[in-house]
Amino acid sequence: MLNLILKRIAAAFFVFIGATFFTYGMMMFAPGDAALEIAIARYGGHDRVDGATIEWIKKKEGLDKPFLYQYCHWLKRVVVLDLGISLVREEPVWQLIYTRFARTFELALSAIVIALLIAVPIGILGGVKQGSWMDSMGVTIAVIGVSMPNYWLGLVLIILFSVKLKLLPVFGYGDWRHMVMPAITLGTALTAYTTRILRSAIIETLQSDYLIALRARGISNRLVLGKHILKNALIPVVTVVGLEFGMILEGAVITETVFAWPGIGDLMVTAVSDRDYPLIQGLVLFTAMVFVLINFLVDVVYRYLDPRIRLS
Amino acid sequence: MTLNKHVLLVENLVVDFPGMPTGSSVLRGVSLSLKQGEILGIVGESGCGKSVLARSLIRLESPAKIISGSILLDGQELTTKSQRELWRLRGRKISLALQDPRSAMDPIFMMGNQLKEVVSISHTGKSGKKQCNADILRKIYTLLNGVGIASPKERCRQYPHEWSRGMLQRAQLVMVSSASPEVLILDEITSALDPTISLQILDLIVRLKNEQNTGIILITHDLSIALEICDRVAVMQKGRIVEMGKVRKIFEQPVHPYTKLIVSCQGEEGCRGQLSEIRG
Amino acid sequence: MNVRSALKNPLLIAAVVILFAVIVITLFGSMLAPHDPVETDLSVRFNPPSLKYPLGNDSLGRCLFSRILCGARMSIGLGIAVVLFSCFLGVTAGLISGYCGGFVDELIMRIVDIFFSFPEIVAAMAVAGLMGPGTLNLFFALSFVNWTRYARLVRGITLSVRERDYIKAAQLSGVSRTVTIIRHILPANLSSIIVLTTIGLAKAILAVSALGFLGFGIQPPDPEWGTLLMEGKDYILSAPHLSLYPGIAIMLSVLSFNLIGDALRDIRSRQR
Amino acid sequence: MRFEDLDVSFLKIQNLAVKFHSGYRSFFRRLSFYAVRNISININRKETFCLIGESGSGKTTLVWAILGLHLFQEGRIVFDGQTIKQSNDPVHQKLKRSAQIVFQDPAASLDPFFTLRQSIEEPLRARGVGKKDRAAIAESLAAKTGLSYELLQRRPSEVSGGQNQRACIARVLSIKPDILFLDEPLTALDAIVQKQVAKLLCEMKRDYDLTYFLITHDLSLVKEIGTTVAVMYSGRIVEKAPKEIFFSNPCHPYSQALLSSVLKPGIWKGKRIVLKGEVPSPLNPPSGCLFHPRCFRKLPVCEKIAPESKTVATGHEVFCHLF
Repeated sequence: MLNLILKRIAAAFFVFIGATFFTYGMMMFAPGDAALEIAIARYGGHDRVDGATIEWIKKKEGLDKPFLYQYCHWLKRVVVLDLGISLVREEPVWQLIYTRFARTFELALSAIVIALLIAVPIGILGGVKQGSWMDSMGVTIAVIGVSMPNYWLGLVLIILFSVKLKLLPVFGYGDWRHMVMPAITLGTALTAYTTRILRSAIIETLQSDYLIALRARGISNRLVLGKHILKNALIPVVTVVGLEFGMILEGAVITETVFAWPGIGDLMVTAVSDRDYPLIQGLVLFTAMVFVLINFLVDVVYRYLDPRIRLS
Repeated sequence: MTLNKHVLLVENLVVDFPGMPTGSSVLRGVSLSLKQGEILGIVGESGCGKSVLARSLIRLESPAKIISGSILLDGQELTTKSQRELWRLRGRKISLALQDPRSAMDPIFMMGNQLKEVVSISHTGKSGKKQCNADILRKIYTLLNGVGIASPKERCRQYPHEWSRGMLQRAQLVMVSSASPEVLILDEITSALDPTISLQILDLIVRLKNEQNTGIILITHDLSIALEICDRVAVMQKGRIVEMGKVRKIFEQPVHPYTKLIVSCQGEEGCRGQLSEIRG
Repeated sequence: MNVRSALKNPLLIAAVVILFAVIVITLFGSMLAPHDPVETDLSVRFNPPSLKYPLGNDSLGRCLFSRILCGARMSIGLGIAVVLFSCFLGVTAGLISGYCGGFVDELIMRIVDIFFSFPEIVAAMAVAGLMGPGTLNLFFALSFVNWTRYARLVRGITLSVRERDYIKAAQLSGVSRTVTIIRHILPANLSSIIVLTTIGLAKAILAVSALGFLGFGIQPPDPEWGTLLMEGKDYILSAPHLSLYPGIAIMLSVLSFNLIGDALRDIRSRQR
Repeated sequence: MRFEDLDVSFLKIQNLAVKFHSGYRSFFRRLSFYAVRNISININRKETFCLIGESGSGKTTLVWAILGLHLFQEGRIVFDGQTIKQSNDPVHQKLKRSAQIVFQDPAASLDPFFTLRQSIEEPLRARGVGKKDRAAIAESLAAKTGLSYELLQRRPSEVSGGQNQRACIARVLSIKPDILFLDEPLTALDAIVQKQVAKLLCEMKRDYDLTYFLITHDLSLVKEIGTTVAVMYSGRIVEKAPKEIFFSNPCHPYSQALLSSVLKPGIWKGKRIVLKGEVPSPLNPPSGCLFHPRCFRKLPVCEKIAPESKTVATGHEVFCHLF
């Protein structure tokens, strides 16, 4: 059992290294000379930069060394969370990231709460009463929810609530009224996705053979539903939660841009438009790390729930 | 042997699949009776409706539907009972064991856990919860030893995929008979097993009949199994019982042509003669 | 829900009609457009929908309807290209790693894990940011994360099909490894790949237009649904219709692909 | 490639062993166990060698090792005078080209997307036979195995189990094998269809003078068409004998238990022998003779020493301390 956990950790570590290697590799494709860019950003303007300073930066940053050396040099700093200085904001990248991540997490949490409140009942009822009008209504709304581009939904909400009804502020970060629309925008796709997966998980579990055997042995319906079906249906749901975090991150990038919500997504957009390389690199690395961690946790929970694949 | 009372009486039971064309129902008027402490064998080729019959007797026949006919279990009419009332009957008065033992167990719960679920139905211990649990566990270990599963304590902590099919079938037998029901329906429980293992299971069935005096309906496609342990045999073809009677009589003087064919196929030279006109 | 009853479901019929319209617009969009999508006419700025301009005009007086028609070629076209490329790459990787097993399988799966840990849009933005926006960069950015989905699906199915008896029979009768993969294993995957491609297409269109909306997709002035929405966003107070209609176009096409994908999945699970 | 009858024993297997891995003891070292161990069999030309044993006894693993679908770690295989030292060496390729296999579940051994014609023609296609010849051979074989012409266009799901099995037999015969491995060919079929396919197998053996290697636990079939019988228990051979001797005088207790478990009349006369317990798990096999925990005629020595092969009569070997 122990060496299985070790194997899973080793695999996750390999993915971590791969992600860092890939992130750093992307820098190589950046057009223009990295040293020039850093020099311009630090000392302002093309005219104030001459050959000597570029050479000096190159040596200091070790940009003239072979790629692998630069990568290791950079990796050593990454491990101690020193992701360099943002070219535009002069603040340490890590500082920027985790302050902004707190706000994205707030938004994500509210979206998840909305998703669970709506998706769980509709998903389960849809699965149990398959084919009823309630179920087909749920399925249709879910498909529309998944297909709706969340930035368009954001704009529609703004038109509706801010422009026409003047109930909610158009954008910005402040009290709860600022959070309503972004949470709804981010939550819609999440709710639709969870409803679909939950419904198919319930349907699949209801068709398994052992249910008839359980009832034939006299096990009460309450126990069959409450214990057996629930835990078996939990397994596909766990994988969904893992994927949901991916959707949240993607949704956050857009929702935060539409509502100017100061989160990690918004930071990413500004970083990319400013061509702020260290910040882009830091953000991509951070999201990759969050993902590797979440996939690892989902894998551990999945193996805990399903003994059949525990040792595979 | 004292005249045992009839525990199960079925009067021309008709069962149909919704959406099927009328007139081609799965069961076309099946009638049978089962006395206490008797093993009734139901023999038929695959597709003759014996599994649907098994599920209908315990009212788990959905998606099929009972059209007409009555099922009297110890005086109570099952066809009119609601699902809630049926819960109390299943396991205590009548229970059903299925063919593939591996798909009769929930794959993600420990075997001990699943055994406890069933055994606690019939456990009438008055003492506190913790004490009650210990009694149930002890009862499970004795039951498992009784059916020949060694070191039951470790086995109970394992999962269904770690047990062999033979052991799972024994566990299923323990589960369905733990509350000593009056009627026990066994749907082809030896077909998925190897010969020596199924011999052990048949031996367990006979022991069960003698100890608990239960009425057992043994459903199989293999007449030789019926000949081995059944008291009476019913031969089924396309949803109807074509012949029913004492085992010796059915084997020595079959009346219905279909029974003759099945009986002849058992013998050594048997079917060679009529091979030509039966196309595969 | 087999094929016949599938067609009775009204929603699905609507989806097929929309799909047909989307394909027509994607192929012949520019010919159908009543006006030149790029020609500006400041006199009719922000006009609401009128007879001459069915969906009104944008900030520079360009006909919104023709811009949507021409934009389809970019949004849908690029989406299809991304899906086809990542499907091809993912299926090949999945087949090889599923059939060969052992070290090859482990290696490919780890690479898939690495790519899987980058969310699609974040990766695309990173590439757009580092290599500069543009259609080709966008295409590579979206594809190199998307192929992992196909690789995992095909590997799973190949692993289960590989154990079947008819594969062993083929191996024994001297059928070579590649022929076995192409003639036996690929057809077994086909129906699942079709389902995933249809739903993948819906996701790709959303991703392409999302990146357009963020400004990293196709650069103005050539029209793309996402960029149309971005332009409309700034004038949301005065001319809301500018951002409403492109959004509806995106949603309808994505909805039709999703519905058809679901229908295909139901039919496939009935056959199993 | 045809073989003259120069050497009577056509295929010799000398203490073959197959090991499987089952997870890891430490981070790298892998736990392995013997699925099949010291198997020695001689199969003569035009014989029906029957290997009987219950599921988990390693019958299929042994056949797959002989056919190179599994690697074997110990032992030799002598085929047509040449010895095969390790899996998939050149001689082994020759054996694989002249051997074929018929599986238990006919529907699973035919590609669901192929028509029966395509399945039958596949081995020929792999050997580069032209399109016309392939079609001709397929049609003649289909007729010979009792498949009507228009069935050839159908898919396996549209035809009965019996017809699928006939298509499998046709496919196998298309490349005229010398030895045919039958892995429980009849168990998945209905009683009446089983008789017909058994009859077909006998005819094919006569027409193509094949050697059969039949795996089954259906002893009445062995009694009808078998010539020599070997009994396998938990990866080891426990008894080998010609059919007549085996059915008249089975020596090993497990063989007797197997025979007594056949409920059909005409196989076992005496009282049924009901064994106790389960087949031991190969991960930690019991010491000495593997059958001793369940043996009803156990001797003290059985628990300590594994029995050697003892010849009770000509061609009749038993691995038991009772003799």
